[in-house]
Amino acid sequence: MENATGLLASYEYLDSTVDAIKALKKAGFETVKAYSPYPEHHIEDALGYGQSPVRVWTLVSGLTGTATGFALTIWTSIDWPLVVGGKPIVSIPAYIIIAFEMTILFGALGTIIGLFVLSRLPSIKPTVVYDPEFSSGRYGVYVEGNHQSLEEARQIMNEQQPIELREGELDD
Amino acid sequence: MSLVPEGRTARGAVPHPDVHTYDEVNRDVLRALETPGKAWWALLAVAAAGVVLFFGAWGWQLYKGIGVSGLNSPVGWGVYITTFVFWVGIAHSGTLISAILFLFRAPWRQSIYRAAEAMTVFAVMTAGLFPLIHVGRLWHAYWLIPYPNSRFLWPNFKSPLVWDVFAITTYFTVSATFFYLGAIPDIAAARDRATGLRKKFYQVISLGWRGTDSQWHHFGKAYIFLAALAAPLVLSVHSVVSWDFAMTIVPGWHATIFAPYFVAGAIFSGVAMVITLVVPMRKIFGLEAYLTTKHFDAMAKLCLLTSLIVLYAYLSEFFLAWYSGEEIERTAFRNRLFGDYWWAAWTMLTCNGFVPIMLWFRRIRHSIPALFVISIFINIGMWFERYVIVVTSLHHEYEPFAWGIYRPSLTEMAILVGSFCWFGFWFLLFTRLLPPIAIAELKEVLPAPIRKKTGEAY
Amino acid sequence: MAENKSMKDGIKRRDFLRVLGVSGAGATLTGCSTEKVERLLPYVVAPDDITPGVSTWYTTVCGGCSAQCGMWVRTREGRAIKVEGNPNHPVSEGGLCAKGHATLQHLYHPDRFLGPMMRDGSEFRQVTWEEAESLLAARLGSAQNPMLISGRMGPSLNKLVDEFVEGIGGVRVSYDAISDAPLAEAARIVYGTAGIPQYDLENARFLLSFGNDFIETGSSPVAHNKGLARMSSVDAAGSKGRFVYLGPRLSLTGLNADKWIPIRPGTEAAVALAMAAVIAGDDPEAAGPYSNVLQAYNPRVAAQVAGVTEDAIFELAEDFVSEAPTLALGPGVGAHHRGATAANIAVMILNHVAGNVGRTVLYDAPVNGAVSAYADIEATVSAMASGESEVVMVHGANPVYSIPPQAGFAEAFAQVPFKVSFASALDETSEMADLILPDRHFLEAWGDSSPLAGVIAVQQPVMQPVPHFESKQTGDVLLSVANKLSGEGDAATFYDYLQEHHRSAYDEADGDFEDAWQELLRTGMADTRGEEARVLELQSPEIALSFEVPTFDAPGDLTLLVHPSPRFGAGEFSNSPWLQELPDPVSKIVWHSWLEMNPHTAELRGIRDGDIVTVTSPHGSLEVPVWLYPGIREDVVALAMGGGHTGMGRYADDKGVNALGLLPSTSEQPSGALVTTVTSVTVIPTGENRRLATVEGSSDQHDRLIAPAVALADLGHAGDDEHEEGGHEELRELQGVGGFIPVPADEGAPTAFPLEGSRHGLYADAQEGPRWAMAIDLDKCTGCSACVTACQAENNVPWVGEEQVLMGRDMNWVRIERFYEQVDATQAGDLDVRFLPMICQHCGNAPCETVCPVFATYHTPEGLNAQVYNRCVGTRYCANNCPYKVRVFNWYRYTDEVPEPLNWQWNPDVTVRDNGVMEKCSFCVQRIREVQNRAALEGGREVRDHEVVPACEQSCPAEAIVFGNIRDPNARITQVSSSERTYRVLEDLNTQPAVNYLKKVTFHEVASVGHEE
Amino acid sequence: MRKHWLIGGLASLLTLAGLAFIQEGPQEPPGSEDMVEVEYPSGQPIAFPHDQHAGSQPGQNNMDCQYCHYSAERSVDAGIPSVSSCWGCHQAIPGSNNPEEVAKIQQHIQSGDPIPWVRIYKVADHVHFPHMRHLNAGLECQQCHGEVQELQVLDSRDPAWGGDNMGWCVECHRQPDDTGKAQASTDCTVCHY
Repeated sequence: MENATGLLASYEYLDSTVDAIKALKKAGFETVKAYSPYPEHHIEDALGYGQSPVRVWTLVSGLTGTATGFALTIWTSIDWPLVVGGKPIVSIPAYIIIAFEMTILFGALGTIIGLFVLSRLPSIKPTVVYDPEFSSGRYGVYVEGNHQSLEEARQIMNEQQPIELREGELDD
Repeated sequence: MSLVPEGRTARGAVPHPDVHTYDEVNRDVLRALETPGKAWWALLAVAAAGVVLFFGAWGWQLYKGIGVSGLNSPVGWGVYITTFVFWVGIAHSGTLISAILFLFRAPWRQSIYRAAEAMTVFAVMTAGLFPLIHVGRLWHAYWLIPYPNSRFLWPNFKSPLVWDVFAITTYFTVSATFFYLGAIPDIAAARDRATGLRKKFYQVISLGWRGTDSQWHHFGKAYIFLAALAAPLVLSVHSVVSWDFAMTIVPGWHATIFAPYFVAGAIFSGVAMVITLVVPMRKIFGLEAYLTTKHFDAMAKLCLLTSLIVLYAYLSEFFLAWYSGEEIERTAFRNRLFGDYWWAAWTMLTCNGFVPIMLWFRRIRHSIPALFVISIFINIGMWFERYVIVVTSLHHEYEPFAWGIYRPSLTEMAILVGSFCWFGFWFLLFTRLLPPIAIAELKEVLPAPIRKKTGEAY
Repeated sequence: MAENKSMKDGIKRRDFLRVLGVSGAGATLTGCSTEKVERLLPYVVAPDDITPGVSTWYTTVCGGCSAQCGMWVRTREGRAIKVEGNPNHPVSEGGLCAKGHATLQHLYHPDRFLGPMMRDGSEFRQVTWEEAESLLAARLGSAQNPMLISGRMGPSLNKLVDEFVEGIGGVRVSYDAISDAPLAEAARIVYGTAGIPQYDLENARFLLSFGNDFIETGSSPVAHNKGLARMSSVDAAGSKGRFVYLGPRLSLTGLNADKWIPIRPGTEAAVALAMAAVIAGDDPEAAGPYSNVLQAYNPRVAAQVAGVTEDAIFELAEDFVSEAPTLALGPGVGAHHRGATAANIAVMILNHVAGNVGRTVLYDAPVNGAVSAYADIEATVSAMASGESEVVMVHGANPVYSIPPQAGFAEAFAQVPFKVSFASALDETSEMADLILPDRHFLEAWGDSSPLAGVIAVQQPVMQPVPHFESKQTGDVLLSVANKLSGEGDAATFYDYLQEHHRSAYDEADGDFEDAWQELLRTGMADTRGEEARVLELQSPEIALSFEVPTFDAPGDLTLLVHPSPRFGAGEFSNSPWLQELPDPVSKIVWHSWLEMNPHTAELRGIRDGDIVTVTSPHGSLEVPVWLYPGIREDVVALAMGGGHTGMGRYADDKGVNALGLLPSTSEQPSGALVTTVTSVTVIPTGENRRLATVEGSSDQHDRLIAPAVALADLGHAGDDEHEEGGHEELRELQGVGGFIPVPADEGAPTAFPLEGSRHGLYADAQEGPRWAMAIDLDKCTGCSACVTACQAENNVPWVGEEQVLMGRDMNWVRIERFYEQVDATQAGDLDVRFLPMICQHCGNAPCETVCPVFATYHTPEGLNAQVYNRCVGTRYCANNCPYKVRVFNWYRYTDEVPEPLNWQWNPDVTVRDNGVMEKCSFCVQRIREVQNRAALEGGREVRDHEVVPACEQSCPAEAIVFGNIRDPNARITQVSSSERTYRVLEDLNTQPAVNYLKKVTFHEVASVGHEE
Repeated sequence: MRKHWLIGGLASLLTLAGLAFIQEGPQEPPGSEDMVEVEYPSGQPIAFPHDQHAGSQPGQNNMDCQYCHYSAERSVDAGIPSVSSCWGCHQAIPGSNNPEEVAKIQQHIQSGDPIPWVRIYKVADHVHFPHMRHLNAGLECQQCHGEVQELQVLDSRDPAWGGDNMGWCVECHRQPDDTGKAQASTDCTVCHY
């Protein structure tokens, strides 16, 4: 346990968790990680998150879809022009529907890809710095630092009376 | 700064007052995934048998030819297309509840939407089979998909059927993704409780979700964007399906009202189907605390609203047929009410227009057995609505000398029944493998555990 | 058309391709051949008049019925695949009826005998021709008074048979199931001439039919159909011949009348004589020796007898003089009652006093129709029963089926020790035979015909005998048997005999016989009729005549009409699936029999459509479903012949009932014809009901612009539409797309919306190409349905059977719609029934095209609405969106049901459709391509007008259909389409069809189609 | 850091879009079941050397294709020579290389049975291919059938032959003529009816 670089505390209460995070941040800890059973924006605030870049993915892929939709319909119509029902070879109104569906499809897939890329999913391999209770009722706070700074962190965390406090190392 | 987050409702408004702590949510919901009861196995057996019947009948049709159906000229579309539209309709409420209600922050959504989304996905899986079942040459059906080929041939993007292909595939992809994404944190929860093989399984499909701040952060955003994409998609898909009819010149099909009319009908039937499914689920897995009369009341109101819209659509169709003065149109709608298929039309009107009127009464909205029965009526009514639209419009068209009669064959009936089993089969598997209620989202609306009794109020 | 081949000793040179790999004949959509390797079998010795893949045409004579129309036969690689009317033939002038087309199926019929058969106990054993002939010779050598019962045959064979029968010292009985004997007898009595008079319908302005169904049965249906159409269509001067039908039931012929006088059965004589009396007035000599007869008749009496008003008869009589030239036809084969001859005489007197003889009734070239007397058969029955005739040979007749069972023919025939049949296919008579010597089908055999005195046509084999069947031409059989009997050397072939027969009749002064013979074979006929029209004198009858209303066998409150079927004749055509599935022109029912009953009568008895009733006459009883028909008197019911076969083959047996079972075996006096309108019946519901296998949805137009009409009085008053249905603006081609739109009468007309499509894609290149279009004149169309079968033969359209039709899955590309506008069986009055041949309209704005997801149907630059079978996925969306409902779907792989060798008839130029694809009228695109290919080879010349002729137009006896390139201002189609009567079905839908219909013209005012109330 | 992910993601999206345009290989037409699948030359009843007859090498006879395939110029079918036309020459010519094969012709002439040649070139049954139009347009037989005159044994797998692939026909029909329009119609009903 000499060269441990991480501390993981699990709390029962939301406010304890939030306070612990704030304190750690104030103490100047760079990498503070929080676990929660549901999206808790107090914690996000405490960690100071900005806008998520997922939105860019959605936008760009959506527009790609629109373009693809129109390109596909218009080009194929011209490639072998056949007249049906006396309608124009290129009937934009009909093609709008295709373009719309393509927009949604590409947009959705882009968003998912974006999400996976950004939040490092999937990462199946298990890690010690996790507590099954996090998915049930408890909150977790993980902090990294060198030997003596961790002592400081240990104090700060203990102030909020964690249910459990253990050392560990995040593998990624 | 105020620490009372938006989206966090005051205790009173929470639709499930008897649920208190996060742990009990996990306990209660995940209990459903443990050893199944006899009821579940019995249902699964029935469903499995039905699936066999389904593919048996389809195989028979492939072997003999589409002629084993009762279809003919002039009625080229019958039970198959009717059932297709029916299932597409069912598919709608799921994404509606999860996406649109999510965007509107409806409080009663959390406990239902997982089941509703599952229903959506499986309903689309069912619906998607019917266009394949009804084509004359299944082995060439892939020609509807645009792919570069040695013949230099492409599909006709002016044909509503091709729009359908795009709409349905998009809808399936998006709603399936949406469904799975929302389930990931809960799968993780299941993983953390499960043991042995099940643990392995959940480990894989939870993609190693840990509920870290960054994961929740991106997850939240992605979820909102997906919802924002899914919402218009829901509305578009059934509009496209309705255009299969509205874009033709068939009297009784060619109507501008069709898109909104179909969408409303879809939500109507979808919500009814949710009720039909959730009532027994609630019983079997003892989720009474999570699915309370408040939820059913809300769904009942949604039914009532949509039923009124649908009824309005019916009436305006008849009115416009009369008001247009177009004799052919009039004949078509007169024939609808009093022609050979009068019984179908009146079943439709009774089940979709008149029965739901009972939902005006709070007592009925709060009686779960009553709702269950009504929801079944609505399902029947909505199937007949599509039957009326498809068959009655076709059998008396422009050319009187070519008028004809259509009688569904046994094969068609087998496939219709089988489709319900096919759907049920998947739904039953779902209730056993995935948390049937959204654990994480439920926790969002529960009060967070607070230590300090003084200081800032949470 | 490809060149007409002629041949000397044709048979050797008509070798054919054993296997059709080369032409890919019977090509199937997804060539599902079981063998891995496909073989190509070339000729051993190539015939120099056959090019693989190129049609060869031969002239011959239709052996279908006594009309003996001229035929052109199209052969490919030595197989006959299509028969068409010979335009040069004086009888048919290019037309052909549905029965004529169906003769092809008898050629390839799987129920033909595989070879000579000998009875072996209850079974038949196939023997060699040598054995069979020796056996026959042996039996004839020893037999006491042998007998030969024969149907109609050509002059040469007729002569040979006479010589043969004489040679063996036997008797010959000729028998026609349907015979014009009363007419012939009447002609003999009144004018002393032999044969049936020729009618010039075309030039009559007022036509009267006393229950004569001349366009469906009788001496020459095709010719009469053509005559009627020409007579009743509006001419340049805007006048139109009028047609009044007197009879208890509206046959197909009746449905084409302008007025119906529903007289009681058997009262034709009274009415005709009363009219004659009115016309003759007080001129005592007007009716010569028959004047005294006229004294006894006046409209009042006649009106009472016939059950019509006196005025109706007066009016008729006056019109019959004022609207000269006129023509009246006596009761035909469908209305033979006990006074048939007298009735025909009465009508002849009527024609005579009206001065029609020599104008519209011609005796110069009498028709050699079927005139045998049923009485003769009655005699033979006793002869056979008594066992005095030891050998009976039957040729070209099926008496066991087509004689009322009452006659006991079958029983008597069974008594005969040795029964010989020359039938080429199984039937009820050959079933009983001891020896079967299968004759050839007329398309495989030599023969000749003389439809009219002075007209000779040669029937030449158009192909080698179908190899499945070891058939031998009866002429050759008789010659070689005769030879065996006389023990002389080799027998001559019948071909030599035939040629000799004509050589002897030929006058060498007209040039070399060989050349004449070649010419005869090439053109198909030689016409040596004189020009002068003789006016004959009435002769006083040598026998006492009674013009009283004939008696009907009682009891029974409904008179039964048994009439030949327009599809099956007397049943000789029943084994053809084409005809079985051809909707009856009147009832639109297929495959089974029905009893026609007036709706009022039915209502009184609580009978509904499809109720199965027991029909009982004093002579028999049978069960049959009822079809309610407003076109029949309330005191009459009708049954068609041709149903209820028991031994004719797979497509005929157990289909419907044999109406003859209700008839007595009675012959009319003095002609000796079989009487068919002779008994009353009781009709009792069995309580059961069945769905009728009909293709009719509704016979009411529901005020839609489908088959409108215009009153003659309103013609030429373009502009004022008050008495007229729909508008009739001048036609203008819809730019580019092949549709046709009226020049706008007001704003918002289709021209206000030019089609985008016309400026795009292939159209851009094809603006100068042809635009195929069709015009159908509903004023000419008689609903005879010949086009339906012609189309089926040309386009490999399968038949589906009764079960499928009941499910609404009939496949015919042409649907002859029949709408009742005005049909009143209770009193004389205007009759208005509309026939409309509905085919793919090849719309410029085709609703079907847009919805097809894979471009399987689209619009070609030539204006066709194409259906690409191999691209079709089978969503049936197009059919749903077709307002004309002309698209039919292959619900099963129907063509798998077609047995060998019936599939030899398949047209190699048309793809055979697979299970699960849509199909429809293609405007015979294969014929368009054939002509275009030929034009390209001939130096890339233009395709000429009338060079492309679709099967329906070619076949139409009424000349109602015109096809061509509407781009060509001089084309017939352009001329016809510019008529003021032109309209497009349901044109309000702006589908802009390429098929233009010309409104029917009526004499009475017609209500206009109300689209708004 | 994030940018890097972003770029990666976009790349993957584009590949997704690109996927739709991967060329699909020529695929079997309907009816290809009855394409010949026999090893050569034993597949043919008579080992007929096309090169010997039509080849222009010394010792070969340089015959015109249409001497035997006689109807190609006036019919949709090219025509298969009748046994008698083979015999016409081979009565006199015993065949230097393998007379036993030539002798078979005589047997067929005597027995009167046609020679059951194995079909090599076949278009699907729902395609109407008029030989005369193509010859008339100045095409050489070789353009579709390959250098038959150089082959002893014909094989439908010959690279020149693509009759089982609609694209092969269309490619040629689509070629612009001197006016810039397609040199032959690409209207479906030109071949399919």
